[in-house]
Amino acid sequence: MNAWLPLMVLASSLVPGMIIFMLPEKAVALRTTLNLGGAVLKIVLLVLMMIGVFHGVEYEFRLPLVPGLDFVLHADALSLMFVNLSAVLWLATTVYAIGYLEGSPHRSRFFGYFSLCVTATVGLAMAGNLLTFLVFYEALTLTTYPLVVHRGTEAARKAGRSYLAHTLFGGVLLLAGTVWLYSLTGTLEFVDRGFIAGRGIDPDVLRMIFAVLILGVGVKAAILPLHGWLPQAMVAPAPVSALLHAVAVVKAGAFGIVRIVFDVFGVEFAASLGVTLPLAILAAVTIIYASTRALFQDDLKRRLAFSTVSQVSYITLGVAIAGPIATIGGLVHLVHQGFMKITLFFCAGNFAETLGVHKVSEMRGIGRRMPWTMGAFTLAAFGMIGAPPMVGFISKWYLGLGALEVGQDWAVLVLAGSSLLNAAYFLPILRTAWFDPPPESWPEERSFGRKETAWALLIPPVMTVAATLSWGLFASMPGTPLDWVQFIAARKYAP
Amino acid sequence: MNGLTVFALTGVGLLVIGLWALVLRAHLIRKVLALNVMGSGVFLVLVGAGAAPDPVPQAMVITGIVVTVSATALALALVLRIDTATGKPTLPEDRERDLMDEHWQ
Amino acid sequence: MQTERDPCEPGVVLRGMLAVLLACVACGLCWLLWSAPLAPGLGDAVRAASAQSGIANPVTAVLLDFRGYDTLLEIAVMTSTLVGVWALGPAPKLHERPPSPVLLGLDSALIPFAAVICGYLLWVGATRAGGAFQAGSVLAATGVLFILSGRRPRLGLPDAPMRWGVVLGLATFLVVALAVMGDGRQFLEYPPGSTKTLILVIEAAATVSIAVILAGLFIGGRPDREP
Amino acid sequence: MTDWLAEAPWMLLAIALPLLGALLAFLRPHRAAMIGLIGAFMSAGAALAVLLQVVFGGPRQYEVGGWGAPLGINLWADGLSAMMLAMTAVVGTAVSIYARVYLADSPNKVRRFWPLWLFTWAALNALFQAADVFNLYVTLELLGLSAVALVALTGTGPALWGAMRYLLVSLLGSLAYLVGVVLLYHLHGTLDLTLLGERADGGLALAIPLGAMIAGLLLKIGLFPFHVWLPPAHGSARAPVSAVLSGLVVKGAFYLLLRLWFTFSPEGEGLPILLGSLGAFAVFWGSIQALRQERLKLLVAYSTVAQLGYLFIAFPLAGMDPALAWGGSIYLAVSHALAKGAMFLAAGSIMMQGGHDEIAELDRVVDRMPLSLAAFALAGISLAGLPPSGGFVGKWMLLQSAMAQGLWPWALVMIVGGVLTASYVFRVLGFAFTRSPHAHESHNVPHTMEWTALLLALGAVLLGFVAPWALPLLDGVLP
Repeated sequence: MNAWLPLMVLASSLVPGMIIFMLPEKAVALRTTLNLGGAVLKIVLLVLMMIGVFHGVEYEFRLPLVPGLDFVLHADALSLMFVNLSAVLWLATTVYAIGYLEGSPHRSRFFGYFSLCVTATVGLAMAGNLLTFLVFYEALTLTTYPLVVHRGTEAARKAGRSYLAHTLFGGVLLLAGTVWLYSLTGTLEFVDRGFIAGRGIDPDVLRMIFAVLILGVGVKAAILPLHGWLPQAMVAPAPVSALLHAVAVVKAGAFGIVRIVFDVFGVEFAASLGVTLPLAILAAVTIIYASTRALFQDDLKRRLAFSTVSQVSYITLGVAIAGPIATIGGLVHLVHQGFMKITLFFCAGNFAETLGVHKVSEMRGIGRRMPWTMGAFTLAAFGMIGAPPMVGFISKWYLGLGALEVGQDWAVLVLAGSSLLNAAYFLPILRTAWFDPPPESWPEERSFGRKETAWALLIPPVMTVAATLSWGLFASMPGTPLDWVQFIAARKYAP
Repeated sequence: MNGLTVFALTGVGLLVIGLWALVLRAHLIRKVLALNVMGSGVFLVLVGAGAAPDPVPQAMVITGIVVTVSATALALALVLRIDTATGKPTLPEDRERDLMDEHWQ
Repeated sequence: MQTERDPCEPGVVLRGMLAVLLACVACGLCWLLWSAPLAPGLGDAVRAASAQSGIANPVTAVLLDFRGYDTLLEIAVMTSTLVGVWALGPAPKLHERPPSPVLLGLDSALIPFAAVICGYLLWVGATRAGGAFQAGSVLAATGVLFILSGRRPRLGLPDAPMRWGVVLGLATFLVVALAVMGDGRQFLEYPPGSTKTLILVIEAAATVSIAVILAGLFIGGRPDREP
Repeated sequence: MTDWLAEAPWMLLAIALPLLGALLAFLRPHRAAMIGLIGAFMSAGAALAVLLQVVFGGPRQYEVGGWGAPLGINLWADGLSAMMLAMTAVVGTAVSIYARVYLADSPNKVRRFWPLWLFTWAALNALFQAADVFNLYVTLELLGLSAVALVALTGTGPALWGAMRYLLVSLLGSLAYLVGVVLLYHLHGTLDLTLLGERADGGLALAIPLGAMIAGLLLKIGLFPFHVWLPPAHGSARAPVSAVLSGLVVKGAFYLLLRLWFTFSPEGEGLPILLGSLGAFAVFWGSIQALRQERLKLLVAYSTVAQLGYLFIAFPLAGMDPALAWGGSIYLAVSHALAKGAMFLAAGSIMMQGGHDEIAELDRVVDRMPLSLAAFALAGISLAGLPPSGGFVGKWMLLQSAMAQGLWPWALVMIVGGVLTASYVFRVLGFAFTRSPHAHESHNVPHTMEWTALLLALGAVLLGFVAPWALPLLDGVLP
């Protein structure tokens, strides 16, 4: 059972995905049942697993893969955090996608790949060594590609090409770094505080390996200058954008950075190699640059995409500052940013789907037409800016405190600057949406009777934003992401 | 024992001549002939290099000849088809082939 | 066949390189044959073993007994080549020209004679130079003469016999080789005492097949009424 | 009963059964497809039985005619042979099932295809078990001539040229190999591979014959720069034939090369580096050509040129941990057979559906034939060495070997090659999602064809999970 539970967590999305591929387009009820059933089952399994981990049970599945190396699925506190994030947001996105794609073609294909994509993310979260991580990292690339090109237009094909060019490049770097590391250490198992220190390997070689590995995962985390695929991938349908940006792809990259810094190198050893500071600077540059770019995007999804590039680097920054408190800030932002950004994308999808609004300049008075959606959007945007009591504030608070703790005062300036920029690109949207008069007609309006939009489109953003709101208000309660992250961070630093 | 008998020397000579023609001649029948000449050269080295008569190489040569005859027949049949299809008993250059490819599409 | 050089033939540089390469090949081979000590070969072992089995001609013994497996595969090569040639399409038409009277005369003299030669070569193979290939080739040559003499339309045998002729050699070889297994004997391990008979059976069948196949290859395609 | 099954001469039956099948299919042309399919299943069964025998009983020897080497001919099946036989059985079965449906509408081709294909299969099985250098020559010729005839089966201009070029190269390669055989016999008085390995002792007396044999085999494998014949031949043949040629036939020559290398273990640094460099050039050249192709089948054919190059990178890497480098190369060869077979079969289905194979004109193939496209994609994943797949395991082992020795150039070749492979695979996949600018008539493709390709591709992916059980087969075979 202890070996099978991680495997069943994988299977709860893999098997429905496989079945969905075979379903005819018309089997809507069965497909929906499979989708939701899988998503709920996954959460149930995860709850079981969390209870187990809480009682000190080890969940591990092992299978020899190549000579000397195993395929390992392992549930520890860090992986559970990411798995839970993926599972919950998968459920939300599935509900949303069912509403969003109603009546559009190729839904079996869409949901099939969607499930595979989540499987890859979950596997990546539970990977117990770098090889398994690599396997799922590549699998994630391959399963998201069909979602990016889903619409089958020329623009989609080009975006898919750009996406692949970036991510495959990253995958290759990750592969090279992994093999290189393995040829030096003979092991790739993730261990708290890393497995490299004390092996007497040339520090210069280690620095190079670090750079190669971080660049490899940095592509998905959209670190400058490897972020180019993300704004382009916006041609995909809204649920895909939400999934790509909030959960699967960018978070996989950020999670990879966390794993490499903490469980491969060990954060203190990495700091002693002097590789964390350059990483922190790179993250800071990305934060400022992408926020600035976001200012000038009129397309709402593109603006959100640049915002993502910026926000994901908070996680990297928190990790690279290399102090316990900053680590808490970075890791908790992994969860917080996921919920906030997925809300924003859901809302953007609602505007496009209900009113045909794609651009910021078209959003005049939209708050009166769709108050619930715009309300969720507003709360999430305030979270992104970092206004208390939203969760974004908690992330930034810990990041700032952590930076001061280890004497990296400059990072506080970066945080402040980026908050200003965030405000500069979100507040005008809010102002125009709430206070400008609505136009006489919307670009492509669909009527949903007395509701502002379909239930399936409205409930997910409201739920996700409610979650962030509650975590912000009750930050110090047990069971919040912050609580869990503090538990993780304590294990990553030598006592 | 010295293996370089007059037979073996002739065999080596034939091999070289055949290879020369195989590479340089474009006409397919010449190429097929060249391969046959090369084959004869190899067989001569096979039976002619040893001093004492040895039945094993002789049997090998018989087998080899049969195989060569079969291959030659297949090659000639192919040459005939190519000649009928294109009017030229040669292999096309690359550029020419591309054009032809379109034609055959 | 034109004698002038084709314009697309390679230039001087390539010729030079090829010449150097070929010189190296020739020198290497000659040097090796000249300098290296040659091993005695398997002649004595063959003669010793073939004396027991009753096949006086050592070449035949090697071909059909010691290395019979090679020969089996080699007949498979011939058969597959014929199938391959048939796959190319129907046989091309020969130029319709009346055969010369000399050829016709030669034919009528040679064809019966060839049959006798063929039988002789087959029989003598056990003791002296000769055997299935020689016999088959003679028979095939007769067939070729027959075709050239313009009597080809009448060669259009019905489907099945032609196919059986092609297959007979390899099939007999395979069946005999498989049939002798048992009593712990291996594939192609003739039971003691019956070596000569079995080899003769195989050779006779192979002769027919070789003749049919070679003649078929000469036609260069599948005969008229073949599906 | 079970004892009898376990001890039956499966090695020999794996050769005799396809031969008998070929004869019967030729004799009864109207039932060729049925006879051929039964023959194919029996051949596959016999080959898998050999695999089981080797797995449970270790390497086996069979003395044909009961004479034994040096007078007679031996068959020899060890882990490497068994692996190759199994590979042939799997790809062969898939190709047979596919071909039965694919060729159904051209009865003329059905009749020719089956005997030739079974002859090819028999030749492969014979080649993988032969332990006698001259016998190997005969099997090489049987293989080469049947394969050429299979190419010519298409019957149009490009296929005829492809077949002709292939035939010339194949014959030249066989002759070069034969020169080596002749010299080895004169020098050592035997043709048995094991005895030759014991008697040969290096120096020029080994280098010249071995050089001739290797040169001949390189021609047959189509290693850069001897690859010129390969794309036209593999690209112009019918889909099942292409799958056999790219997946299996070139592997026959590669297997023989490895066998010779392991037997004689030539000394010196120069040759391995030369072979590795040619392999590296093949990787680059083949991949770049594949990227430039406008036709799907030629793309797949050039991909073969590139992928064959990978196999040779093991030669310069085998110095430190031979088992790792050779194991990787062999595993890559097996994975390539399955993946490339699946890719050609999928390409055949796609071609049948649209009536053309212009890459830019692929018209929403993803909707029309999702199974075939999935097969193509899965096969591409294995070719590109993306995990989890057999190709990944092979490339991982080679990469590990290169990096452990600090041989960076080879590692770089493999990494860049992987990116190039992914590029050309996804170029096709990208166009499969879009509409084509021109309308094409759409034809129905039987499900059997699509499923066969998909299952074969899944096999290539599945190989990524069985390496720890498959690789121990090679213990004792590798130097």
